Amino acid sequence: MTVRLADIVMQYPGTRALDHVDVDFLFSEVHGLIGENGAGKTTLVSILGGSKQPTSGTIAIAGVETVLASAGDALAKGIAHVSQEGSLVPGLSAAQNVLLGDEPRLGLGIIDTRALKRRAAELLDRWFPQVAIDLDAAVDTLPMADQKVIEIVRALRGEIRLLILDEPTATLPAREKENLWRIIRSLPPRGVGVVLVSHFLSEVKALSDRITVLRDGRHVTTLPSAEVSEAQLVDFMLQRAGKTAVAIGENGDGARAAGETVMEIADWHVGGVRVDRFAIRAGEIVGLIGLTGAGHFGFARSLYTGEGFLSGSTVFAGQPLARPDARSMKARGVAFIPDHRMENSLIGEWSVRENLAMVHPHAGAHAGVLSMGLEEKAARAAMALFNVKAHSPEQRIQDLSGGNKQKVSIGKWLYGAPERYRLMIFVEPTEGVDIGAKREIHRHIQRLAAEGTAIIVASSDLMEVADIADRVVPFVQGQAARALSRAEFSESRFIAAMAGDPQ
Amino acid sequence: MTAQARPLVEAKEASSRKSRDQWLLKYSTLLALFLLFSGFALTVDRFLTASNLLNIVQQISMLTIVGAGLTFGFAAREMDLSVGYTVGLSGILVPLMLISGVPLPIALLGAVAAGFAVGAINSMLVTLIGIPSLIATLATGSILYGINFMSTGGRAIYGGLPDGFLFLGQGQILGIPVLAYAMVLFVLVAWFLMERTIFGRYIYAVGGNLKAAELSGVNGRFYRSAALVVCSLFAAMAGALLAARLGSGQPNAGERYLLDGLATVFIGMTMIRPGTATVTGTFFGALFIGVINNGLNLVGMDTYVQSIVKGLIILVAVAIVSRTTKLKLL
Amino acid sequence: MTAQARPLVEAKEASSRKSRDQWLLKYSTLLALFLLFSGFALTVDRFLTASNLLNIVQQISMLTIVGAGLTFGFAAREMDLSVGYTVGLSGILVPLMLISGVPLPIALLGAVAAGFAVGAINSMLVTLIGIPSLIATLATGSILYGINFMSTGGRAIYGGLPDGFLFLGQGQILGIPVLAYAMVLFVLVAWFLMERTIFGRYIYAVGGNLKAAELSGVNGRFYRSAALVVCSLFAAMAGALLAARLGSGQPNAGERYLLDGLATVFIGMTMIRPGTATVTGTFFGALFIGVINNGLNLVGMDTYVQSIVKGLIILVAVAIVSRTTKLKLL
Amino acid sequence: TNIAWVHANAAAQSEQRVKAGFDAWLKSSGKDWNVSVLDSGGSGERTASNLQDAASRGVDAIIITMADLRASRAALDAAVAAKIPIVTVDSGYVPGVLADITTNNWAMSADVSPYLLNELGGKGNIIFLRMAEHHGTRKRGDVMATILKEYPDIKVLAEHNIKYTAFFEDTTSTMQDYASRFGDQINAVWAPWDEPAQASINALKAAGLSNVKVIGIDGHPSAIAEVCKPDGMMIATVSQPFEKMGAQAGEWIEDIVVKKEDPAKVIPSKTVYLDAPLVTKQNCKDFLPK
Ligand SMILES: Nc1ncnc2c1ncn2[C@@H]1O[C@H](COP(=O)(O)OP(=O)(O)OP(=O)(O)O)[C@@H](O)[C@H]1O
Ligand SMILES: Nc1ncnc2c1ncn2[C@@H]1O[C@H](COP(=O)(O)OP(=O)(O)OP(=O)(O)O)[C@@H](O)[C@H]1O
Ligand SMILES: [Mg+2]
Ligand SMILES: [Mg+2]
Repeated sequence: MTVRLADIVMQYPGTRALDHVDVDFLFSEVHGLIGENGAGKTTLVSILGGSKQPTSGTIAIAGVETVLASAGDALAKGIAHVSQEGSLVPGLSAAQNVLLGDEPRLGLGIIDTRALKRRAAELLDRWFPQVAIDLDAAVDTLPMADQKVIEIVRALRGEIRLLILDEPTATLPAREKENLWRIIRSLPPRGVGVVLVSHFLSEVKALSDRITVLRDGRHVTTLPSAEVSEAQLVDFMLQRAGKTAVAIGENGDGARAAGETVMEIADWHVGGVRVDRFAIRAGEIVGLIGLTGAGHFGFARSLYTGEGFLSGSTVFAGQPLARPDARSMKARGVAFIPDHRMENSLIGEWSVRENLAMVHPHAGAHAGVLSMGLEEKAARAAMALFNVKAHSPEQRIQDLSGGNKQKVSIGKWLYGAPERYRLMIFVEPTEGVDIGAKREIHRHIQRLAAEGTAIIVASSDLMEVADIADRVVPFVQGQAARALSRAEFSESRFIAAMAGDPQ
Repeated sequence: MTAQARPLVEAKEASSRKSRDQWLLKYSTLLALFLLFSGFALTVDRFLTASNLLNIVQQISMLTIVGAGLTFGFAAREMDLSVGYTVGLSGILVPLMLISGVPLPIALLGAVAAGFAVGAINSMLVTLIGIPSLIATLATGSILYGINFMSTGGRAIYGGLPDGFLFLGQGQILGIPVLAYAMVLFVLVAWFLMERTIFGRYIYAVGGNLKAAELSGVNGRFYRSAALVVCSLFAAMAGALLAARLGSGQPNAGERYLLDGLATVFIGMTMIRPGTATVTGTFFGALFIGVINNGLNLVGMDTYVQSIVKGLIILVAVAIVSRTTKLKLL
Repeated sequence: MTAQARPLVEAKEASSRKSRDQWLLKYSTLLALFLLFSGFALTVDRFLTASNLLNIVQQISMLTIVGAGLTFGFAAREMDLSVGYTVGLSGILVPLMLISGVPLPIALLGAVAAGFAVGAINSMLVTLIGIPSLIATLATGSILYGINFMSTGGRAIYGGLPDGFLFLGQGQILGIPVLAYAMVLFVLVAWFLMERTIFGRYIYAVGGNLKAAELSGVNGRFYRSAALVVCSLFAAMAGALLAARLGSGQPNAGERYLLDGLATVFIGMTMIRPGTATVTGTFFGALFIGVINNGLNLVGMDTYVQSIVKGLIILVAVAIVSRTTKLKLL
Repeated sequence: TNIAWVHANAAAQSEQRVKAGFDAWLKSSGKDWNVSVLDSGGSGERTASNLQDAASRGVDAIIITMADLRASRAALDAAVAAKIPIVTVDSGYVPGVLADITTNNWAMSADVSPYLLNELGGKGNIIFLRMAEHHGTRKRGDVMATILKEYPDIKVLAEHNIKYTAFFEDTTSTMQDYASRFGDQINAVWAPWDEPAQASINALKAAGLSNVKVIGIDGHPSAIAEVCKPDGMMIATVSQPFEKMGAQAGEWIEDIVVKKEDPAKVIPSKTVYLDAPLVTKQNCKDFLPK
């Protein structure tokens, strides 16, 4: 059985997101969908999931042409969609979210609260037996990884024949990733096909039976994953767009001489995190890694915002300071690029230009008066620097693809930036970013370090950290463990360190 | 390692402290209400008499019903600015029908129909045409205002109202005002719908995250519409009761119900599940306002000073929750 | 390949059609205003006379100023429900000061100070204590209402107002009402602040995504406060002008400015940048309401029918945008 | 002695004058009664609640001004049941209250309306402002409408129902629009009370129309002053003895509550009409404050 999308066109004002795409998905396979940021992956799966209607083209399930009028309609026809942005109802509990739209009832529309909890627990246990989640907690208070799990369990609760996962692992740490991989593999034998959108090519290659490559809204190829190498996939994604694959990041060990100490902290206690000593020097790239809840993200954030700060001593650029806060740290030359860009960094309704100008608006102003001309020039420069794919600086952020949003989220710190930052803190800098852009971002980070900026990268992508960091600090249950130096870098070493294995 | 143990212990202590704080926070507005009530009971002579307490209940009953309706709107994240005029509409429609000889039950059905019609129009404008509810209901409010005043020539309607109707607004059963029963009935129905049925769950869901609800197969359009219809229906019922209480149809009698109804819901949103509109919260919100009004009246405080004191009491009551929780109202 | 060539041509056509639609959409409310204006001009006798057009301008000037202030609030995603009473406050404060012999410039400074004080209190409640602006300003509104009526004993203040003051509200310079100059001045200042300065950009930023703005080093508390202060300041200035226009201080004269001011901003949010409050949009929103009121008055339409027609016109105008764009108002 | 004073809408100048008359009477007769003021802000429902609360509190007497008491029947009954004497002012007599002290709205309009039409020589164009929401202004308008039928040469250019909540601004704006629309066709303005009359005069003057005859009703001091101005556009008003109403209410409460006299002997009739003379340019000096 298949779902066939034929001759799909999706036209947005100024952008053709899909251009006569033909592809079919089997209910007995994992089907990988890859492509650069903005290639049209999310658009394609949104059409498949019923939440968007194509400008033209047809959809046929098991050979019967059909219309997927809404997400609910698609769901009724056996297609469930776990979207890239995440879609849970805050305020409702995890259990209530799992069974939203399919509550057990006592009759007369009355909800059977007890049965609801029981069924939610059963579902969770059936699909994620290793995961323990407090199903009574308000879902918005759960960690990101748990929220993703809840979303997937929700998608799997009914008579589903095709499950769409749009970058499900972009924000997941290693252990949850593996859990998810196991589930994805187990689905086709149980009669559920999977469409997997991801920028992790190795993941896609390992999991998928067939892989479809999109480029600039066009269908490039669909072929069995056993028949291609990762390198070939990269070629398919980038080729003909005139882009050549960048060589895997060589960060040239020791090429950068680490300078004087930029920030030094001691006896820090923020929220549930304790760090006895941490120091970073100019030109150094320090990676922070850890399992969910280990505190590496919270620690990175607190260095800039002071959020949750309880006690500790801080010396920045030789001067002691009481407690960091965003404004004073920015004034001292610190940049902070947070994770969850739509929540923490961007304004969806604003144009690319306005978002870019948010940190240093003076760069687009003449004697304090904003000039649209100047702003546009500066914005174009920043867009060129990061190769942002948008039809103009005036395109609204919410209409950009995920990866391009991320580029703007980083780019806004470089728009009109000072000579150089003393310290830049990145959290998940390449969340949802395609492989080409990922390398570009890594190159930028390395260039900034080479110019003498101290850089902290907190990431759940271990390969990323291994590629660019000079030193990695693993976090274990709210504590910073012994740092690993480049010589000790290896995935297994990282995983052991994150698990608290003292070596 | 000891270093490992420490944070865990702390976490436990912190969490028991947290949960007490949490509790205080959830109920701080209720606590303020309780203190206020006790204060009046101790210092004001006839405050704590059965007849006065029944007065309070009677005085807040229509407001509570309107507020309960608005709660559905807020839960679905739709605002109905036309409720005041819907109260007015049925408040003149029912007397007009009764005077022209329509039997009471049918006149009350007329109010239901009017409420339903207004709600249906509002929700069509909002969910089919896509006009934001704030604008749509502002406009339908203006239209209803015109209709109310035009159909009465701006005059109040008096006389010729059957006793059965007046009994609804002024009578007592077993020493308790009929209005009190009506209020309890509406509050219970609203509470049950919101907290125990799929209908209510989906109304909260479309308000919490419309896209997520729709992805789960919830018919967003239907539940947003339903919330707006309930708003209007409850307002229409309150209007009929108001006319019975006043023994007359007054075209402008409903106007205060918009701002007061909102205040009720807002105050309610500071308790139970802070940031969320709940029927229980709204009920206590109305009680809060009713107790302030009545208590200050009994003290014999000048109306203008009352208005000032009322504002201050609300601020103090809400401030406690607000110090610690982020309330998002819309 | 021919198959390749076709779509490109199509794409161009589609996109030019789209951009026309886009344009239509952005300006559909303005177009409705234009049609309305032309309709009145063609069919109503004295509509298109200089004196009548100046009347319109004069009638909307206070509303526009209040709306321009509210625009700052909406941009920062803070709602000020107390503006009506702030209009009332300075509308009685200034006459009271003038009557007791205070010179005009100082009395006007008094209005500025009053506006600033109200704004400062509102923003303290909102940004320091954390009370949502909807509740905080509902409560301060109640307090201001009490103050306004208490300080006048509920009476209107008449007589004894200096000519210089009355000139502000009733006089003309070069045949154009002073109020028109005042309105243009306030609108220009507001527009410049919002569209051309970092101050305005940051007010929009804290409204668009407070967390993102604060992580970008923007002082969220300051800009949210500033927006609320501007709301109150503009309302206070409008109140002083209103008193000058009415030649008297009326404690309840400001009340209509809340709902009408909101309507102005809402209508404005359907144009220019749909979904966003802009000063230009608000100005046209006020003009829209002013033209409807004036035109229907000239036609000689009954007040109540006017209210109905007004509601319908607003619905039709807004419906066009709403069919195609998602407007989020708050 | 505890008195509860329930205002229908304390923002009205007339209610303020009644209260002032009462206060003056208290002062001149050296009483130290405790008076608490409850304003209903124009809402019939708040009037009912205020009455209920006053009865709950157990005051010695209640005075109600300018309320529409038919909408407070039940609350009123509660007060009557609690044996609290009630005197109303210009609220329409309802059974249970001792008396309603008032002026005759039909008669006042019957005085001033023909005066205006006759001053026009029975010929000309007028603007007819009405307000149906308040019983007094409604009655005055109804009388005027009836009288107009007898004046075939008077043309009503426009009739407007004033928006109660913002009456001053509403009248100002409306009159501006009429000034544009009719220009110097306007010969007269009939206003249901003095304040809209004043607002009309302001707007007409600003539009350069100074040759319009305007009347109001109530006889507030500023209106009397306007009538007395030699070139004032206001040609007449009716002087309502509001202060006297307040004083009268005080006297009766004194007799019945304090001196415990029999109400039936004290109070002459259920509705007590006080005189309300017509004020014109000829006699206005008599009404100016001395
Ligand atoms: N609502 C919209 N209006 C205009 N353009 C849009 C809209 N939504 C998407 N686009 C454009 O369509 C193109 C495809 O977007 P899509 O989100 O499908 O990309 P993607 O392959 O999922 O990218 P990513 O890997 O970054 O998530 C992009 O150029 C994007 O800017
Ligand atoms: N600023 C802070 N204030 C309070 N608690 C904090 C703070 N930072 C971290 N924590 C605590 O430390 C723990 C780890 O936080 P962190 O944000 O690093 O988790 P995470 O691994 O990023 O999880 P997620 O996947 O949900 O983002 C959390 O349990 C949190 O309670
Ligand atoms: Mg995508
Ligand atoms: Mg995280």
